[in-house]
Amino acid sequence: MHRWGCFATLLLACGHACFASSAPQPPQHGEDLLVTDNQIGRYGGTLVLAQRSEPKTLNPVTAADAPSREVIGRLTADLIHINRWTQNTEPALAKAWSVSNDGRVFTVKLRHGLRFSDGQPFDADDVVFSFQVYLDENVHSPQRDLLVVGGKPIKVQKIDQYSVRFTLAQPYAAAERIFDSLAMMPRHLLERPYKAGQFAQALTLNTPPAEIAGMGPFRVKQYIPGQRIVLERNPFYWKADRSKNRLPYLDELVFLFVGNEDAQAIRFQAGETDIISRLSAENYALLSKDVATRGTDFFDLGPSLEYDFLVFNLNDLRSKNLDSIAAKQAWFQAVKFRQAVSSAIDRDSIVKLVYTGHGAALWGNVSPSNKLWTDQMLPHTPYSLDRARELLKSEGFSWRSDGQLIDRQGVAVEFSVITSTSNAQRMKMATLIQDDLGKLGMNVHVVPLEFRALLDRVFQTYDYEASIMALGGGDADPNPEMNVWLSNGGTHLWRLGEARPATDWEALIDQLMQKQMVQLKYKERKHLYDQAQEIIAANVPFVFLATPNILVGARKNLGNFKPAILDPNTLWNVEQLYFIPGNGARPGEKP
Amino acid sequence: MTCAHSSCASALLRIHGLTVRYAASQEQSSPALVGVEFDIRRGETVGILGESGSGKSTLALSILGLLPVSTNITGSMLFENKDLLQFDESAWGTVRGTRIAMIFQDPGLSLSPVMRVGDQIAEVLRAHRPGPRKVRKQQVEAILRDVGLSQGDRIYGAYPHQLSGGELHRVAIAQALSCRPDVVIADEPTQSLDATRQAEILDVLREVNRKFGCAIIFITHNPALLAGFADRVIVMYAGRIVEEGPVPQVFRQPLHPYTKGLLQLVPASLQDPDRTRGQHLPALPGSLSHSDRSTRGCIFESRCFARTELCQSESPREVVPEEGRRVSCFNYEN
Amino acid sequence: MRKKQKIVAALMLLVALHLAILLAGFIAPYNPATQNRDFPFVPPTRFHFADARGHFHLRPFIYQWTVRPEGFNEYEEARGREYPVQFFVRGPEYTIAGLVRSDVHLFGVEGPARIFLAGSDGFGRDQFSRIMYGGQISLAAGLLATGISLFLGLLVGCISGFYGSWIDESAMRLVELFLVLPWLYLLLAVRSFLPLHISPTQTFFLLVAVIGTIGWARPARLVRGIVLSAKGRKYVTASRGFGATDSYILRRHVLPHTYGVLLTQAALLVPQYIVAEVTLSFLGLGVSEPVSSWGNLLANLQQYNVLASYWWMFAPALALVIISLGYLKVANAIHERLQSDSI
Amino acid sequence: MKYLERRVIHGLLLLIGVSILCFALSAAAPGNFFDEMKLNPQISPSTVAGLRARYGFDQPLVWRYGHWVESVLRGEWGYSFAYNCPVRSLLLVRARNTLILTGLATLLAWLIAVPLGVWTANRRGRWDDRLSMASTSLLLSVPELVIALVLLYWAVRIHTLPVGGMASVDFGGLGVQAKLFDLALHLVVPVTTLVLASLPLLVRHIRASMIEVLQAPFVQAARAHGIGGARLLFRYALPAAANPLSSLLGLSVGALLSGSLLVEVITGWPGLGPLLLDAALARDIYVVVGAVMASTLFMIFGGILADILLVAVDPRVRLGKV
Amino acid sequence: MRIEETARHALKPALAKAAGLSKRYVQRAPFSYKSFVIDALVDVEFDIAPASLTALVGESGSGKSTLARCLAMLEKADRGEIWFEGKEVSRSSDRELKALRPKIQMVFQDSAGALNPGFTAAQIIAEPLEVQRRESGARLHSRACELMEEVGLSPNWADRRPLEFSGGQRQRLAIARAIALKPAFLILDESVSGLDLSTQAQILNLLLDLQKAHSLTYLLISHDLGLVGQIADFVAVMQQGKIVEQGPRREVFANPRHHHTRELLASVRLLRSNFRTAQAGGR
Repeated sequence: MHRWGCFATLLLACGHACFASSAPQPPQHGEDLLVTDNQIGRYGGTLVLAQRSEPKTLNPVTAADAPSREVIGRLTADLIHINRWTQNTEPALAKAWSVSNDGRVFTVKLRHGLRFSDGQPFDADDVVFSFQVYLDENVHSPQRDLLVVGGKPIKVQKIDQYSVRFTLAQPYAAAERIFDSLAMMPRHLLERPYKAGQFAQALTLNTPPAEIAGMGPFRVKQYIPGQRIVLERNPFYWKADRSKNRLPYLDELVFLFVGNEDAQAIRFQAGETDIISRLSAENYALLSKDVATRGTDFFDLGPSLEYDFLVFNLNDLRSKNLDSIAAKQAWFQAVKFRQAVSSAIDRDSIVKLVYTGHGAALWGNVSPSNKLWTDQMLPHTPYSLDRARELLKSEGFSWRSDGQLIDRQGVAVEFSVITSTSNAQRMKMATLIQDDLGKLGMNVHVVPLEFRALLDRVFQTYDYEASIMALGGGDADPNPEMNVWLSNGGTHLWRLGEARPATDWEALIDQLMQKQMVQLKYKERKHLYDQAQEIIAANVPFVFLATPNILVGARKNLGNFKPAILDPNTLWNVEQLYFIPGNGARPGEKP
Repeated sequence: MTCAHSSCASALLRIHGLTVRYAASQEQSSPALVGVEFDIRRGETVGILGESGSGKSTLALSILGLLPVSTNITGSMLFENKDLLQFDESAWGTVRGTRIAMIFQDPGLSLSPVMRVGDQIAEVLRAHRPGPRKVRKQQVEAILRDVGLSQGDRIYGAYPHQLSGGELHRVAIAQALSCRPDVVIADEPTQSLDATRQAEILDVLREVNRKFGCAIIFITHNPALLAGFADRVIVMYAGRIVEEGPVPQVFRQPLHPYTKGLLQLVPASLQDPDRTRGQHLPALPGSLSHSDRSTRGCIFESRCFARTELCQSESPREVVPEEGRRVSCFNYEN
Repeated sequence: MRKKQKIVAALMLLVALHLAILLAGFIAPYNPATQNRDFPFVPPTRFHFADARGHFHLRPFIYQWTVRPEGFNEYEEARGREYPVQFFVRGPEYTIAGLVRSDVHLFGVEGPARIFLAGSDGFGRDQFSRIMYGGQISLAAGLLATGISLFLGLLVGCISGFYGSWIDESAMRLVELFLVLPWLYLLLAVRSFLPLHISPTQTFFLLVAVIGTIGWARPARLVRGIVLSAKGRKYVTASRGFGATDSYILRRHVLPHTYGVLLTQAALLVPQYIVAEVTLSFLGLGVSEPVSSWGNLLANLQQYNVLASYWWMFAPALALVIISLGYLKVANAIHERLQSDSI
Repeated sequence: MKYLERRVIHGLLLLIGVSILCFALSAAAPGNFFDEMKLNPQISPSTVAGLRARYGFDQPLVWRYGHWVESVLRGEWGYSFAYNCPVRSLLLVRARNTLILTGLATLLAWLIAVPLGVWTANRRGRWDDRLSMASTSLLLSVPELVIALVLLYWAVRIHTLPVGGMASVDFGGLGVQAKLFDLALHLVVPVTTLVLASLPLLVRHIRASMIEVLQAPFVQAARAHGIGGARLLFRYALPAAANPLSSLLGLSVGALLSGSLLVEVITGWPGLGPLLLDAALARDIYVVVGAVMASTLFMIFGGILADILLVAVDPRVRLGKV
Repeated sequence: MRIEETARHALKPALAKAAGLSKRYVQRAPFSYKSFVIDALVDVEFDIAPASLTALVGESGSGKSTLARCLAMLEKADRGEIWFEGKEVSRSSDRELKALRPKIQMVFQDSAGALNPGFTAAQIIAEPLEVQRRESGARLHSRACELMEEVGLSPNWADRRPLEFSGGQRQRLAIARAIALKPAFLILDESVSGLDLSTQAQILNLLLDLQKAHSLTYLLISHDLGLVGQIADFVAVMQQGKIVEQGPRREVFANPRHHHTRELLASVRLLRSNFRTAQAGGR
């Protein structure tokens, strides 16, 4: 057994010896370090946290899953970064940028003298190379679509060693936000595989650490399949604190792979991990019971940006041979029907029973914690069965003597709601909604489906009547949401891929969203987006339900710990995190 | 009850009033053995004669303490003046196989099919005579030679199914004799063999008895086997001893009607010129299972050719018609 | 004698349990789907005989639970008013076996108090009622699916063991195939071909069919072994000597040997199949809300917070253990009897 | 070796059958690996379609199967979409971890079950036998899942056991002994679960076989020769019960790779379980097919092992006299 | 091998006959190429006269049982012919076999194993009748009771199961079952060897009675020459798959040709003479 262990360690750590030491390098002359204004910490320590699954790849261009992106985010850096705390953009590898008056040309000045984690210098060539890869159609990067503005890819030009020009085909509001999380990659390591057409296979988990380099605060030290990935300090990281201490403070960052949320909670409770992100409400309640004894802190950061909603299938079913569903679409298409459903859903119960109070009811797509874009004027339809009945009555619905709701033709209103079995919260919502709508005389069936089977129905076969899903949670800006609201968008869930807007209000939303996208002034843009939100809320294509609060836990002795609403909630400032010395140190800590 | 032998004080094994009742038996009232009593002296050969169901095997198992724990046993079994019935499992370990050993009916079944026969003999030695392996192997080979198996090596390494019937019997004898027991109980050891092999096995047993001086209790249903082999014969019927005496006397002049019946079963000769085709063989009427075990009278009454009124109502007492003999039959009372 | 008593005792227990579950409507005080949203995860109601003033009551009474002001899902008894436990009370309407319609329940209390014999779940639904009703589906499905599995297993096992040679070889390969196939995918595929909404009855038969057909491989293997040894018996040869056909020999001489194993298998499979519903629900093939089944009740235990905080959520597991112990006992007893009969 | 040749050919046929069915099933299951991207508003449908085409999803099933066979012949066992690497390298490490867990659990289960089964068979009907039968009945009726969760909860409460995973974070820096100790601590919960789950059936089978053997005449004979106690039970009776037990052991071995999925997922053991579950749900089909093939191999191997064992223990089989 | 004196019987055609019968068992151990070859029958020539009692003697493993099973059509020989009632039957079709079966019946050695322990006595006896559809329903049961009576068993025991009977009674059950179909030819494979002397005599007497009543032909297989020698008309001796001696009993006993027969006879005689001597009072 021992031999086996040695073998694996040997295999994965073989590159380690030829690496430069990971002790922080002293600042060098001409190095344009970014100075942070956090509390000055202390070097040392290993931060351990758990992830739902292991990263599948270390390749920032092809990675599509959250666990991979979480790890890659610590290994890489972007030009312009969204500060998770302020939700605003700030310079990162770019020292500064300027925008032309028409908003189409971005000129980015890079920091001088920065180096990748393997000690090689970083300059405009790396930036141009990185964008070349992202934009290459053959690489199939999920991020590519982000970089296609107005149907044309962004043009990238090197001006000199430390400046790059980006040209957009049309004005694009908050274009600088696109740069967030676009990792800058080392040309010296990746150009060869890229030219050989092997880019997708480069930077896998089996790649020796010596062949991986990034601009992030950490670099790969060791990967043990199925168990954990260990990152160590990037000695060349480009941030320093006020005392000119090069960040990060932590020696190592360890991601454990722990299959489910419950197991993660158990690990955290047992003290095996230092931070737990996105704790479920139930476990938050359970774990925060014994805060006092365990040296841990729990934070309720308030509502997330995600929105849970009920969506009715309004897709064009003519070619699909789904007559029974098509027959029901007459109800779903009636705005008053949807409004009645919305009124009859007891959102407070959802918040209370599903999120144990750690969530917020929603009436629109923008969460109350979205500092820039929440529409304060959005009406909150109160929970009212009477209003729901009124609405139904005015739409021609009536009730049989046994309380069953029937439509004009006397057909009993009965439909099913699909929901993913892997999401306990949404399953619960479905059960509550079923009960709520039952009071209206609607016969609702809950149909739990495995996640991909559900996606197949929603995106492919359209064989469903209503579905409970969730979207959002990425950026606070409206632009990434465009494809949800544009009638021809790929995520326009209630009616996918419309050639023309099917209704007037959808046409109106299209206009508003298109306008806000090119509007560079925040105030104007906010106004447009508010209007869109109001139209959405009034026509209820999605019956918005609730949003969970972001709940996290961490050791008490973690310095500079500042969890945020935006993803990654806890590690966004990982380079600033440090262990406050004292009696709260991790048990079994190496000196 | 009386002791048939004058020299009973010197008995090696002395069984007294042994009554055995199986707990799970269907007929709860009828014991498998009733008041059995006899002695075995050092070095003698005793035949126990009876049909199947007469209690012979129960007797053998009880002497070795192998009856199920739930069995109800009364009486006493004195072996060297120690009562075997009081023994616990560990005390039995010092007797079974080493002082009293048994040769089973069918060696094909009584030898483990998955062990080499040599090892099986060695196991018996190991259990009673601890010593180095090598020595044990030599001992086993010596014992095998004693029972007439000269190819010690081949036999030692063979599995039971690789040996012939005769060889298996010899192995079984060797196994029983490996610790030079004082008493060997042989339970119908020749039944499945043809006449030639039967004779050989009897020779071996006779030889063993002569050489090692161990007493042999030979259980059989065939009186012919006892002739010229056993010193004494005990005839059993339905769990009771009905007659006992030296083989020559009993065979010459059987007393109990049952003994008479058994003796006449042995065919006169191979070519009986008088016997016509299809003529019946001499046979005992009825069968043991017909006997009413709960009767107050003689247990053999229903099959007896000499029964009287008395036989139905009273059970006969044991009488000693002459020195060294006893019989339970009204014909000989008074 | 003793053996017979054992069987009778175990059988009586099983019959009583099944009867109770059949009469779920009458025994359960509430409708299993009724939510009490103010009372999620209420612990089992406590019965009292002595009230706050120290008076002794002959009729047990309960107190209403109220939410403790601080703390999440924590309750205390409202000592203000006693609610005596009543028998044969009127409550929600129910039907038994689709025949008898009634609204009389074995026991209950006056509203607004609620009697939660086994606590309540996350929606404030009475868990005891859910267990009783859930048992109807789970036990019936478990038994029926076991029947199918054993029937198929018996069929394949008999044919394979009896005819031997290539039939046996290919049947055993088929068994192995069934043991390793990624059923998940097949079930997902099955689900996608089914209509969107499947009624509880359809779901029930689906469960039965799916579990039953997947599970035949193991019993088939066991049956084959027994058939192999049974067909080598002398009396089978004797029977051939009379000119007995294969089917006669199978029917009269071979099959009876398999009964013991089949029974034991049945006792093992029923609880396994009840638990299997948890997996199937995950694939969208289980009974869905608000209908309860032991499978989806047990699934609650998969959540750590439920496991760690609400001990009464183990009640369905207990019910399953009791039932399957009953089955095992019966199987053991019958098996023993069969053994003592034959040898 | 005639026998082995036949077994190997049968095994190969089985493997081919399994692989074909796996492919057919995976094609029939709704959805595919790239579907999840559709939920991301920032990824366009055409990108998803491009990715699908890249991995041959626009090709007929037969073509994909052919490609897969080719990659099996190259020793890659297919390609994981999620990990962007050959399946074999993914499976090997995790299969090793699974084997550490299940090997130990199976070993322990047998080490406990054999003496217990033998002992209770010998003590049939007495109090200790009844106790053992009652507790195995109880264990049989408790679902594995519940056992695992309760043990895990217990581990959290007592604070001395790790509550998941295979090694502590500082594992790499430990000495050999400390490493083994660390591993042992992590093994406690999953191994106990597996042992408790598999023990009752084993004990019952062993007990039943032993009861049969203990009634055999040669056991009685051995007793008559003064051989008793453990020697009688283990030297005489147990080998004679080898026939049913060796096939039971074959089944145990056959289930080494596939028998611990649930427990691994719950206790976070880095074996095939979590990988397979993830892959199955994400429709990373080649990983699933690979894992299924691996467990088929084990089953075939288990069957052969059972026969070898039987031959080793039972000379009648060895010499062709059954 | 044929003996002149059988001319008398040769006039009547043999009821059953084996010609050049050979059977070889090849067993292969799982992990080796080596195979074990057992020649159970080697060119066996064998005649059975109608209404006679032929004793087949030989030690265990000599091939007696194989010969019996081949004659009973329970096993197929590799080579050679079997004639029954003047017809070659060894290559009969299934249907022909079914018609033939009732005429040839077999009684096995191990009566406990050859009777299904789960059946009652009546069911056991009725089985052949049921299989051949000779009787059904209540007639089946009453016929079984008649047969029980015929073999000396009380019909009161019809509902008992085999294990409640003694060895001799079980053998009677087996015989009753075998004669249920009124066969012409009865093969008794070591049918009396497990029994004690008194029971053996009773069973043999029963067989003699049945022979008289139904004009049966017997093939009585035994390892005990002394026993079967008492009643047999013909004796055949087998050794290692070959018939080394066959002929009328008197002929064989008086003038054994093969040394194996001679040895066997000598041992039987020795045992007998010992006994006679003892009875006569000598030692």
